[in-house]
Amino acid sequence: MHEHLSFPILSAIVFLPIIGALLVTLLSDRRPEWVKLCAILFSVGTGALSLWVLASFKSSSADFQFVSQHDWIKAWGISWHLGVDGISLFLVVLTGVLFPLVILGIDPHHDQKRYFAWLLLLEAGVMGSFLSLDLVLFFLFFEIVLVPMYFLIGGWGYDKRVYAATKFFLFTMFGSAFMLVGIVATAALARHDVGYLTFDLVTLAEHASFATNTGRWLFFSFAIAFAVKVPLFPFHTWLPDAHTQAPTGGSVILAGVMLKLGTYGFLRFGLYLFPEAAVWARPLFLTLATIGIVYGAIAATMQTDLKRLVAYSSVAHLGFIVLGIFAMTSQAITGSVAQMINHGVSTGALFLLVGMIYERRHTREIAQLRGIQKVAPIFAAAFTVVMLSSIGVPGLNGFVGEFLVLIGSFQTARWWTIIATTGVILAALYLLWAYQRVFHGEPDEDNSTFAELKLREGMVLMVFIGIIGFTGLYPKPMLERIEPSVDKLIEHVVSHSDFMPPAEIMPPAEMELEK
Amino acid sequence: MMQILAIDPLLTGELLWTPLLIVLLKVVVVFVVGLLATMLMVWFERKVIAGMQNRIGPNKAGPFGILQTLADGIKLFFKEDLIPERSDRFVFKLAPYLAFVPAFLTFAIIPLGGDFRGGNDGLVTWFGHQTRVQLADPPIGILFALAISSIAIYGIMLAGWSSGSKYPLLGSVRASAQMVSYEAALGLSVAAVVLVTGTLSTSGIVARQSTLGNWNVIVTGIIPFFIFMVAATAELNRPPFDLVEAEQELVGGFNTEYASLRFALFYLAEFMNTVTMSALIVTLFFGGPQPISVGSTTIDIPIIGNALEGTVWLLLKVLVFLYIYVWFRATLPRFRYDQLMNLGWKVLIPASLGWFILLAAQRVGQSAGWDRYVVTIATALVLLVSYSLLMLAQRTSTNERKRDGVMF
Amino acid sequence: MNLAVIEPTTSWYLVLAAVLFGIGTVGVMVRRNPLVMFMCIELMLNAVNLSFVALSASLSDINGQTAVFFVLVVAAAEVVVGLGIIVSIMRRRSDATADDLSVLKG
Amino acid sequence: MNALFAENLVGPSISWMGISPLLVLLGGVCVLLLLGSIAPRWPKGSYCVFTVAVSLATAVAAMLQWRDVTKNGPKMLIADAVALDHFALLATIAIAISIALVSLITDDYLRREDYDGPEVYALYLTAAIGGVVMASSNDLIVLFLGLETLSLSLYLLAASHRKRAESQEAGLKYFVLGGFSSAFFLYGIALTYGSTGSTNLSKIASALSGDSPFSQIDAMLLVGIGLMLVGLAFKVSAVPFHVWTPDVYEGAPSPVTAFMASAGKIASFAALLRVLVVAFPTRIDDWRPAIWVLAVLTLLAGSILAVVQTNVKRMLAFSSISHAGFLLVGVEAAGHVGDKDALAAVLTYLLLYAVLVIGSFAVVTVVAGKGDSHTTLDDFRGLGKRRPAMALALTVFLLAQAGMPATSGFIAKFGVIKAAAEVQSYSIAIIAMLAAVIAAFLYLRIMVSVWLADSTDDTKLAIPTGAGIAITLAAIFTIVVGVYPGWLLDATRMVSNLATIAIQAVDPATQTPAG
Amino acid sequence: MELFVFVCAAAMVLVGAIGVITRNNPVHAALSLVLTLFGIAVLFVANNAHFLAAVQVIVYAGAIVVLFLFVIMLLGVDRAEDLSTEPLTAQRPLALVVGIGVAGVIIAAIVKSQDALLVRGTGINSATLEDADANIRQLSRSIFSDYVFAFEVTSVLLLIAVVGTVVMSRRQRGQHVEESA
Repeated sequence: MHEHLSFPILSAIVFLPIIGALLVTLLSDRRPEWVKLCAILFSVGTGALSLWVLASFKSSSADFQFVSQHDWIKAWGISWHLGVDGISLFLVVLTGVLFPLVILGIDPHHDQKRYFAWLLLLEAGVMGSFLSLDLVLFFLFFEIVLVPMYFLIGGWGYDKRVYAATKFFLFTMFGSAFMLVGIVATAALARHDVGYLTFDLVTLAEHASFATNTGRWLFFSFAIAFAVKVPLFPFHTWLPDAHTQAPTGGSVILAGVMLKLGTYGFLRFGLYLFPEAAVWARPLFLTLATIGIVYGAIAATMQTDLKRLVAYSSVAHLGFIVLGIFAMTSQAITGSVAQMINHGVSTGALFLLVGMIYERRHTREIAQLRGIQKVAPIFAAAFTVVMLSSIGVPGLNGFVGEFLVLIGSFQTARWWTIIATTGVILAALYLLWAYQRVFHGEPDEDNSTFAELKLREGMVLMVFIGIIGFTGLYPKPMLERIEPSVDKLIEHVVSHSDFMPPAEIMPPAEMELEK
Repeated sequence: MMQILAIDPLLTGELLWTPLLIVLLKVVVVFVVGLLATMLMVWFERKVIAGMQNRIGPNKAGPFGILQTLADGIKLFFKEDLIPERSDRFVFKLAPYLAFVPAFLTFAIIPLGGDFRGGNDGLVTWFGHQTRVQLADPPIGILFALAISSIAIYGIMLAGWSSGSKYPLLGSVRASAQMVSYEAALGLSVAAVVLVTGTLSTSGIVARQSTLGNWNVIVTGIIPFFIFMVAATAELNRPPFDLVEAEQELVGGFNTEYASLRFALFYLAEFMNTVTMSALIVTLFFGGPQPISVGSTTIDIPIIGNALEGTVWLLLKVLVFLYIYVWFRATLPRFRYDQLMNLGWKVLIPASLGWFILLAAQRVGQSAGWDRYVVTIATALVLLVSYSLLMLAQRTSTNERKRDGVMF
Repeated sequence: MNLAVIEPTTSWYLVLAAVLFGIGTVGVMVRRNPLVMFMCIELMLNAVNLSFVALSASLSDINGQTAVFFVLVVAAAEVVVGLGIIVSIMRRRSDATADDLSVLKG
Repeated sequence: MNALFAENLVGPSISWMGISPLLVLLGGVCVLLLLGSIAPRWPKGSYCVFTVAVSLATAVAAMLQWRDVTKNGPKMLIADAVALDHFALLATIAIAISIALVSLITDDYLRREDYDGPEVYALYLTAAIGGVVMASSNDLIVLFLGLETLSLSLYLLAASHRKRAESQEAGLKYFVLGGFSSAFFLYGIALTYGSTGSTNLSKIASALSGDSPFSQIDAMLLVGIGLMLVGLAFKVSAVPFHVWTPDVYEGAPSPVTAFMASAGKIASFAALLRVLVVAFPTRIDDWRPAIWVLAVLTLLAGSILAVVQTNVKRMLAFSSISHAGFLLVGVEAAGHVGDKDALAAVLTYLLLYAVLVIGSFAVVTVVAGKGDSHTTLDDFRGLGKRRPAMALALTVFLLAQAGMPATSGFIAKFGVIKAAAEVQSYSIAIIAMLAAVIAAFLYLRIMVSVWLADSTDDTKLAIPTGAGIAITLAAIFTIVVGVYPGWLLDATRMVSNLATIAIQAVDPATQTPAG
Repeated sequence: MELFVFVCAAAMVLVGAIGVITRNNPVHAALSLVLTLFGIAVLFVANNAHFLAAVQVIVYAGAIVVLFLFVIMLLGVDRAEDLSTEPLTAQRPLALVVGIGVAGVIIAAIVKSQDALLVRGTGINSATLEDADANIRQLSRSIFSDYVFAFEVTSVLLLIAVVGTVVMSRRQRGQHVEESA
């Protein structure tokens, strides 16, 4: 039915960056401009492809589109199965947009060639993870992103980079250890129901049914991996380190898309494959999410390092997303998906800005920064917009997701939601306070030479701010593409478990009134 | 345990007194014969060498000096027993026995007589009991001999080591290296005999050499006999292979530090071994107690009964070899050590192995019905190629050594 | 007179072999001289040989004896190789024991 | 004419084609030694070329047999002493590949260490003979002889660097402990023989199956199995029988270490599987727990001890212990009704690991320099700058050993985990994956040294041709199999259920009636 | 009679074995080993394995232990090993525990299954008056039929031994034997 089927656009999205990475590696070190050009071309190309997907996406359909399915490892029932639906669509687009921006906006200080190669490889991995509809394929990409990220942090990060990179790598690997066993066990157990060994997500989800206990164990094996990746509360300790030590580009990508691998995984695999177990585990995850929100917010308040602050804010924001996911109402999950995108954009932009501050001042200590607003007003303005988006001020994109999550969750997870709401307030507190300390006041000697936003930086930021503004003001196109898939997912959950969604789903407008 | 004894027809039935006495008698006889033979051998050797060197030799004690050995023995017996201070006392005392005992043990499996004529298997009837004129006839007789000869090394080795002195040590190391080296060739030539006779039992081997044409020396094509002879000489540390005792280099060899009775034991063992080895050669290659017979005619010694006649034949044959050994000693110059080793490793072992393969090929060809000449020629070709390869490799390594300027 | 009636059964031999094996095991662990350790391994192999022969007799099956034959060959080859290594080590240092082999710790 | 030949001995028919790989190897040894002694000065590198040719010929012979077996089914040769089946042939091919690669490294190594002569290559080939015999034996005595053939060669190889005290001591240590373990193994054979009346694996199996009266002497049999396990556990260096591994791996010449870790492991594991799966399928409940415990100990101890090492060779030694643990997981799974997938998985793992470890040690060999002395972590510092391509290859090997997807290591681990999951040994699968995470830290440490630390020595390392070829081939193989493993898996899937074949192969006529 | 033989041989075996592990001097240990080997050979004979008994003596006593002695003498390592000081304090008790444990487990298993040892197989022909070589013939048949492959493999084993000695003892070109303390 898709005329695009003739062109495997999703495969192209995955392979293009890989080819780019190889090409970059092969290019000579002596011509850095060629290297950069190549990297830009390939990332922009990938971005363009993702936008093309966005453009030709059938918004009313809840099914997977642009599906590309081939046998890969036939002996084990593993296939090259890519597809995109409302849940993954915007993540793919986000990835496609973010990478060229990072490549354009931030220059590495050394070893440009390797930096770009890793970055492109990372893009391929992230894209692959979002697109995979085969468990093993997903695992493959999910794991493979570690390597470029490890080298990015370890090679181009700050002073404690090796420690941070190693911690990041091991934590994530620890999670995926369980997931791999879970994946294999799922397929092995489902073999009976399906009739043959397959790792195909859709087949498994539709045909397999697990005994209650088995399903719960399996769910947990997946959940650990995703919880580490998100990161949920007790597994979050790698995140501040990784963020702080990562180079700016790495942080942007890490916050922008990589953390979403966890939340996306919960939706795509946790809920879809093991609805019963997911429903059963709701209280736990809601609690963890809430703890994450509050804890992240409080921890952020106490940070003295600007980047660490933003990192902790990520913990809090992702708590919202998880909250939404496990609330399991249409709005909440839609909100979560939207929030994934919004968080990616706004936090990405925040890290970009913090990176710029570091570039100029070679410090991220809040205490050492002061009065930048005076010296660099445009910069401060940009920072304000992004920050407000991150806080979730209505009219900006952050609001849409967070609000939907809260509304949706309130119906099924009332008390958690109430506690979580304090996180919103705290977010305002720590961000505004930080803003005040950094940008207000009289610049001292060091800060008085703070350079204003450069043109190239401005252009990059413009894209972010554009998205922030557009989504904040006009979220409908986004939501209407997300919603069908989410509804279908919830339907699936409901039909496979004893979970009852709130009887009547009220349109957002009415709910607003109620509030 | 029972089975091995049951081979001896004496012990097949219930255990009675008569057979037991017969066995005891045999033990005593073998021991005495052994000792006696040794004493005579010592005298014999001295006498013969003296004759060859135009001397008179021992002539004081007894008629023709025949009691000279006894006199020497008594003298040694009464000498002071010395134990060097730096020696390992226990081993020092043990070593002579380790040398002496094996020399006697081999005698146990040599058929000393018996009636092998006309297809008889050597059984004789004593006191109403069938038995062999042989102390024991285990089914693995010849292996027993090999085993004992391999053990004989210990005495020499430990004697040299335990003396706590350099020269004996060097002597004993030389001796044992020599014995180990030549044992391979010895074993391979025995294997040739076993191949053609198809049994390991010594009486069986003797029984299959009924006529002169059937003597293993001929059946195996003489080469194994020569190899055995040479290897046995080396094994005995007798001239021209008596490097152990090379006086010029090693004072007196492994037994330098020994005196009195202990020395006598070594001395005794050495001559005992010569006698045993000769008897073994006779058993393996020359029909043992079988009389000489060509076709259907047998040289019969009149008067003596058939059973005893075997013993006489054996003694006569052994005497021939004893004489040969003495002859060697009187005429051949001593080898150099590297010549000795070269001879052992590069000539005797390849030759005996090649000959063994040739015999085996013949054997297989015979049972498979192949043309005998073709088999021979083909095997010979293979052996030739192998040998030339060996030579080539040797030449190469010699060149290499020369170039590198090292000895090995 | 009574003693003459007692016939050692297979398990006697097997137990003897087990004890011998145990002694060998202790020896390998206790002794420090590689040569002696090596002798202890020979003890262990002999215990195995004894077991094989006894079992062969009790099963009335010749293959056990054949196995011993192969063990003997292996033992011989092992000794050659082992002594080769020991000799080439001790040529450097004449009084090495297992403890002196400490270039590699652990 | 006389008694010995009166009754003609009718020997078993010998299928020369069936053992053609062995014959090729044996012929290779003979020719090598012969020509080596006749013409001692061969042109540079020709020993190596010859050995590679022999090993490739072996592989080809094995492949021809493979085709034959595929067509005509597996069979037992030479009085049921040798099994000709896919299992044996696959192991043969893997061993042949190992020798070929190792020979490539050895060439330059020997020249660097001023050592010439064909002995080392001859020992490789004899070791290979031992390995092939082990993998294809269907008789405990044959297996033992194969084991000794392999071990003796390895002792000598380990001690072959005569100017290096470590090498000689490694040889001695290996020898003493190896002899010790052989004695255990042999005693196990003796007791097994005593309780089943045969040393033939198939006959043991049939003696133990069904209504045989041998169940009464279970105690002896169990001790026999236990002792054999101890012996084999030494050989595969399973904890707590691993004590020799680090020292020997460190002390032995690097190419030899590669050989031990590849061909040695292949053979030992093949033998372990043969013994357990063919001979004792009826005693699974007895030996599976033992393997389980061994596997867990090996995994954990191997990984944890590896972390504290500072010498790369030692690290790789411990990592090989940890890999042995993984393989034991597969063995444990294979215990379950002789699962043929598990057998295939273990063999595949062995093959892939062999290539990986040879690649790694090839790099180590090059880095170690003359005297084989520069093998500490510090010596690897800055390798990424000095030799980026080789460093990249090393990274690929290390990542693959860590089980990173898109490398062969992932395929290997996945297969084993899948096998474990299919027989529901989840706990051990999870432990294995966690051990892999711990071990990953080790690989990361090496990678940190290679890429992220500054070099102390900026001289360009020379990469010799042979090692270069070996590293390149291994790296390509690692990636290709990681990305496109289908062909390999299809091939290995033909490895059939050993136990059933073995029992079928026993001619009922030759079976002595039980009791 | 058999009992007598067994007891004597067992005593030889055990005394020898204990000698091996307790005698300080390697030469004495080797001699103790010889004692054990002879004991084993006697027990072989008691179990109808004459051929093996002979081979045992030839190979073990005649070759292996002689080689040991050779090495000991050639290298001059006959210095008595001081067993009174133990570098690793725990090692000796540990070794004892392990050794006794191993032996104990095996003995327990043997005792437990001693009554069940079954007669199986073709029987062992023992030497008789008519056919003294029965045992040997049977053995050879076993080697050259059932175990012919194993027999062939031993050739490789011996080849390795030869190559091994060459590798270990050949002087390398330009090698200077380092003198070390």
